[in-house]
Amino acid sequence: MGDAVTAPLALRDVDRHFGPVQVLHGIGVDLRAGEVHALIGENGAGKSTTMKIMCGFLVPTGGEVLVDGRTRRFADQREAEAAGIVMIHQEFNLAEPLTVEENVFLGAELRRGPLLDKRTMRERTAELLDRLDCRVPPTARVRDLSNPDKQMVEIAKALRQEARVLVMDEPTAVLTTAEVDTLLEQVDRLRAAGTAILFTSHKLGEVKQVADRVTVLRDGRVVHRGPADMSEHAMANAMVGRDVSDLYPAKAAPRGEVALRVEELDVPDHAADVSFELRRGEVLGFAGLIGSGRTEAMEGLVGLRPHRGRIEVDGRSVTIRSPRDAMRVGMVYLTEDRKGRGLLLDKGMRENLTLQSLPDFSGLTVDTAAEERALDDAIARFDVRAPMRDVKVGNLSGGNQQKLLLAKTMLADPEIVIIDEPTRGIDIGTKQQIYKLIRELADEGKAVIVVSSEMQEVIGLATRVLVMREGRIVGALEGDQIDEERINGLQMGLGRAAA
Amino acid sequence: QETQTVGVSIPAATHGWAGGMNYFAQEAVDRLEEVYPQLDFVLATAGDAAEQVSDIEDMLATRNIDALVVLPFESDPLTGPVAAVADSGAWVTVVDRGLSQEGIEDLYVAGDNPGFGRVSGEFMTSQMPDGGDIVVLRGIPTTIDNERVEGFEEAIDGSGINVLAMEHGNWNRDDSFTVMQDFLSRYPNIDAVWASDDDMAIGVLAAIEAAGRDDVQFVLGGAGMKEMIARTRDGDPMIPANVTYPPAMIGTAIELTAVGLTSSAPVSGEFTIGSVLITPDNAEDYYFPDSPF
Amino acid sequence: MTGAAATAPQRRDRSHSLLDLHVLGPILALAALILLGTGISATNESTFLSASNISNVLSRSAFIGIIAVGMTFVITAGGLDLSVGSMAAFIAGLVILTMNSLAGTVESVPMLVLVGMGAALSAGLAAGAINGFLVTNMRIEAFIVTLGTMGIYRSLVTWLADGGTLSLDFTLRTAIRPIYFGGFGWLTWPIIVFAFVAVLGELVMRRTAFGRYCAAIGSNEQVARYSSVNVNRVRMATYVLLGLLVGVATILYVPRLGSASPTTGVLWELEAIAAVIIGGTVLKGGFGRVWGTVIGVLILSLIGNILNLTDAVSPYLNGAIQGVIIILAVVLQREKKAGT
Amino acid sequence: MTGAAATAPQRRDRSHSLLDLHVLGPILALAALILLGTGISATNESTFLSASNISNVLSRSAFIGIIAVGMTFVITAGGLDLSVGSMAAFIAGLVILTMNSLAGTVESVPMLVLVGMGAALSAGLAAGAINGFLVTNMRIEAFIVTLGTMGIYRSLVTWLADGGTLSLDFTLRTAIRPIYFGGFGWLTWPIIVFAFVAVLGELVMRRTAFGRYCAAIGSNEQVARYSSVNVNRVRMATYVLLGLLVGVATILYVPRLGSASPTTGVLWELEAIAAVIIGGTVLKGGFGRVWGTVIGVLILSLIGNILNLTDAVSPYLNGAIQGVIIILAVVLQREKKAGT
Ligand SMILES: Nc1ncnc2c1ncn2[C@@H]1O[C@H](COP(=O)(O)OP(=O)(O)OP(=O)(O)O)[C@@H](O)[C@H]1O
Ligand SMILES: Nc1ncnc2c1ncn2[C@@H]1O[C@H](COP(=O)(O)OP(=O)(O)OP(=O)(O)O)[C@@H](O)[C@H]1O
Ligand SMILES: [Mg+2]
Ligand SMILES: [Mg+2]
Repeated sequence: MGDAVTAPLALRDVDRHFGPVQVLHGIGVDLRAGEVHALIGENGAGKSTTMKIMCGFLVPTGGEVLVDGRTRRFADQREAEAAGIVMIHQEFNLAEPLTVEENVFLGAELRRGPLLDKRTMRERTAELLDRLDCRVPPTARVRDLSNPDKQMVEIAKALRQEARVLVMDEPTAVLTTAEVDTLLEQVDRLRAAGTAILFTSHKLGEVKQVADRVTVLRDGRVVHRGPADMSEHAMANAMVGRDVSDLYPAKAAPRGEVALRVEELDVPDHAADVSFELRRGEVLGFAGLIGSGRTEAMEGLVGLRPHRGRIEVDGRSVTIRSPRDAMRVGMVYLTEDRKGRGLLLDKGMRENLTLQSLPDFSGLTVDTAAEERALDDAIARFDVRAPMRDVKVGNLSGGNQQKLLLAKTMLADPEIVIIDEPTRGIDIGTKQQIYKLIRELADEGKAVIVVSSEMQEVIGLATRVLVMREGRIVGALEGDQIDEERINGLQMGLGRAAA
Repeated sequence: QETQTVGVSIPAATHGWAGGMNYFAQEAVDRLEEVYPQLDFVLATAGDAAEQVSDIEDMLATRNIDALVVLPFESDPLTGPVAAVADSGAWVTVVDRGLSQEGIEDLYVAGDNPGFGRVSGEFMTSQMPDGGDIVVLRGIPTTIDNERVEGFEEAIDGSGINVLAMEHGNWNRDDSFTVMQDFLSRYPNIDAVWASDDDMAIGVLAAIEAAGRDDVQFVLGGAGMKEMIARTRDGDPMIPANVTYPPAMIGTAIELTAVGLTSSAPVSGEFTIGSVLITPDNAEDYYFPDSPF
Repeated sequence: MTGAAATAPQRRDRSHSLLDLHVLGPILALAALILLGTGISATNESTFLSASNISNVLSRSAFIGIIAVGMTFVITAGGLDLSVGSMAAFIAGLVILTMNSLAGTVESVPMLVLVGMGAALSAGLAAGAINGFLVTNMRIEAFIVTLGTMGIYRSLVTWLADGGTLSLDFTLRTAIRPIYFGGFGWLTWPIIVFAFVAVLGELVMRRTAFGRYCAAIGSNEQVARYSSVNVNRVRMATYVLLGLLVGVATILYVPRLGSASPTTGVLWELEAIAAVIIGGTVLKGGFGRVWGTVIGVLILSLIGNILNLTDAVSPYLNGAIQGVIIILAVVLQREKKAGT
Repeated sequence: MTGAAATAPQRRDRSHSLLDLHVLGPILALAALILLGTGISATNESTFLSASNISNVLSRSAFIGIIAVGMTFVITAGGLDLSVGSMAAFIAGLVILTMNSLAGTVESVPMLVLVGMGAALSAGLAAGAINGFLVTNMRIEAFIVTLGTMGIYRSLVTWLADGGTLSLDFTLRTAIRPIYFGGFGWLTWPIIVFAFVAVLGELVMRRTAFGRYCAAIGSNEQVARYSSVNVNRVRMATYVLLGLLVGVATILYVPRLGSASPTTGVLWELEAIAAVIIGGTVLKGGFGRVWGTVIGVLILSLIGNILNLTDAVSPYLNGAIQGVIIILAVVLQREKKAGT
């Protein structure tokens, strides 16, 4: 594609303020038909804001949006959509009580006369999901879906619209490797069909794999623009502005006593016969495909779901019926669903940070000064970047929300930490810091479980890996055994390693 | 002997007088069920006219009633349904308020709302021959209340009595207390109060007492609540009189209906239970210590 | 895409049994009530299952029922309307005044009836639009808007009636009585209209884009907005629809009693909302079920009817029995749901 | 971490102007009403700003006010309670019966009064716990639970009073009158208790973990649950607190007229909820403001007071004026918010 073709969608010198804070400074991007353009940058760099401006969800405070070379001011997203511009949001944008089909066709229902043509919509939804290798029935309620499935529904919804311009804000953050591949196949297909695609991801491997051109943002400014032939390392450095190497810290051999022993844990309908031991100083990885029941098993373990089985903490048998019970024995779980279960989006950072450990901050009344100090610490330790200190958490960038969630969990000072998808949506620079932090926790003698769908993460962090499949542990890997091939084989049911 | 069913349909106990009426209805039903084993009673209370119509429909459709005693919530809406009962051949007794059409009922035990207002007004004029400033508390906005107030206004017309203000106290102690407090704030001098109901009179008296005002010479309630009659009898200067509107009339009506059904005694016709002025002289005759009202 | 397709979990079919129990909840409660009624009427000579009793119960359910169908849409879309009872009273008053005042000039009774119906529908539409406007355009909490208009309409009807009762001209009343009492045998007009509204409502809720938009808005306004749904227009439409249905209910109400007073329609709003919730619609919005509402209305009417069958309970305690049954009806439903 | 300090946001640099206007909303509405009252009382000889009138208005606001403070917690935590009015009536009836029945045996009046207070508080606690149990443990929609208990308590008090009025023994009544009418001059006990409850409520809402938890649960129950908050216990506590405060309100109510009847406390629930919403608490939960509620209560009482001070409007239209002012009070607040 040459420059002869006018860009179907472009930004020129776009600024954007939120109140007194300017988050975008003179952004210029242009998308070309039949090309995948990657927008990368640290958390809070302004990627989502840029994308929202392109798709009419936000108006720029300066500069202009060009459609086919002509200046357009979208009054709202509907006008952008009418111009063939469609966006997949970073956060789920689905009506939970509605079914998959209802969500996919929301706002663009097919009708026969005055009535809905449900059959055709269902068929088309099924087709779209099939294309994404997603096995969810169109009549399932979105509320009942797992995160990856929800993301697939989002993508199906966007594909349904046959857009000229498709803007995807971290579509792969909640997907597992296999699903990412499916998605990227679809991206290839759309590119071939002439769609202009803007894509963002913190997984630079994907960027490398799919993008034709790259724009790098830092602190709301474009710092690099060019073809995607740069190395991942170069991308990372451009984003962060310093040299990022050695993403994963060195592993230390687990020492310590058994901190947690789980025997025959059953979470009805989701996981069965889950048994394992966790030592102090150990980072235990849980790998598996979607629906393998890792999340549910962990939720059962901390009392968020009804469960059966024996649990011992530090050699003492304990009964855990609620997260409170779990916290009492020093065990804390960090949810994979930061928006729905992790953070109060309409509250500030301080309230969110201390919600779990509030008893530590309150005698008769809550000690707000101590809370503020804790917030200072958290901001420094986890590099939370907020436009203003009293911002509503819902207005933080996705990655910064995740950092706050981590900070909230760590504030409870747990002995046993269960982290579900710890770095979902976190930029590579911060990822490095979080990995270091997990390492440090282990070094301090805490016991850590990392549930992650990013195989590299499991491999890079864990001293031992358990692989789950269909609600059961199908294998354990240790030391040098931990590699992509073995994990893949196990999680797909191709082999069984001795536990 | 075959059992016969008597339906009794009355408004629910949403204010003091209605409460008394509910009590007397229940009491009459309990008593008469003992006396007349061959009679079966159905008592239904309704919160509004539509519900009362439903009750009457139910009695006709499911209980096949042989007689109906009804105290209509409102006259107009009840006329058709009660006529339907009469058409089914059942005996109909209407209490307190007449229906909009004549000749439907077999027995009419009537209260006299305009008369209630008139008697009250006449007492006011007799107490204040030189006129004076009064305030008036009205009941729940209904035709009954309108009739009473009209009767009262006619009676004081030209007497020099000046009505400073009227507000709805809804036949409710709390509401009348509030309204009276505000009247007392608003008017530095009030000679007397027509509370038009004993429940409202209680609220009014409490407000006056709390304000420590001595310009108000007396309060005239109504309907003959036993505590108030006792105070009149005992010569309480604040409550020099009362005007009857006996809730017990429902009991009388039920009893007469029972007699009419079970015997050949002629009980049809019209009985008007007039409103009587109670003063310390005759208070003893109207004091029924066992009544709840 | 390697072998993922093979190992990915199969298209999961939700286990239907649990869902069904949730669906069955209100139906079970209704069935239990009907059994209770039949049982009671067997012990005395009353006739609970007679055509005339059933016809009575269904006919009188029609007012609340029709309103509750509209309320289902409002609640599904995350709204609330407390004003429907006094709105009905006010519209009834207006209709009566209109018909009375025209009775002198317009000769033809059918013409007059049509004018009355027109008045009811347009007043309902206007009242609904006012509520809708205040909620959507002025962005005031629906609870406050409709609490306010509830007071306003109630006052207006009291004022129109001068504190007393507004009554339809006697001749007119006889002429329009068949609108409530007529029909095909026990199948009276109110029953027919209610059935029609209910079926249509269910259709609209389940089979039209409008129904979907209501659920979407109620579950997450932002999502609906991001999906190109005109949130304000849909929300407005729910209030207007409800207003219209209040108008329809009034058309059936006026012929029944031929009058309107300050006590007309008191607490209908609570009854309508209760019916909606008993039927399984979620009070906070996002999920609505018109047929459930119909069952909810029937449950509420039957409670009153059954209490009239027996002297076993003091009339003072009717309200308590009603309360217990309402809670039980919902427990039945929730207990099953708890299984999920 | 490296550049964190540099990019970390500065402390507190909120733009106060917008926030303040939203906060000012209810206060402005209250001020406007006071001005209106003063204006009206200037045109006739009434004394709106007199100590006695102010004392009257404040004292009588106390019942609803104390209940509304409790309601603020329930609503903030995403709940609702429609039963408070009839709960108050029922408790008042219980207290009167208890005191009357003990009057024969217990000699000391202070002792009796204490027993009465104890009865009110424990009944309130129990009633609140029942609502809470049904909502949390049985997981029934709060609207339905409290609609049910509303009917139940109303029926029970009607039944206790045999449809009529329950009255306190005359000597007892005189003895306890000062609980309502006494105090320090115009500063009567109800005002003192109301102020105390309000200040304490504001403190609890803003400064304690409990208040935080209420807001968290109302904002997103799942998040609260995942954050180790004992959701059921907190929610239960809001209902119990409300029940207790209904008990407190009853302790002040009974001495006023010494009676309870089926009409006691009718519509208090609506008034309390309206006060809460006017005060800026969000009906769907997640954000609550006790001081706003206090202002809401005062606004509602003042409307009635002012209408009683003037003949300008027909008493039939009082309800309409009330409705308009309620809506306006909230418009004032929302208009400003729209600016954000
Ligand atoms: N509505 C809003 N109000 C105030 N600040 C906002 C709002 N929306 C975004 N911001 C701020 O703008 C900045 C850019 O956010 P944006 O979401 O664009 O980041 P991002 O590059 O997408 O980050 P991430 O990788 O974490 O998703 C952040 O500091 C964010 O807090
Ligand atoms: N037996 C089952 N019946 C019905 N639904 C199931 C069953 N097993 C799993 N699911 C659904 O599949 C989803 C499983 O996702 P879950 O989050 O447990 O998987 P995971 O292993 O944690 O993977 P990830 O975290 O990557 O999603 C759940 O949302 C659950 O509703
Ligand atoms: Mg983003
Ligand atoms: Mg998971």
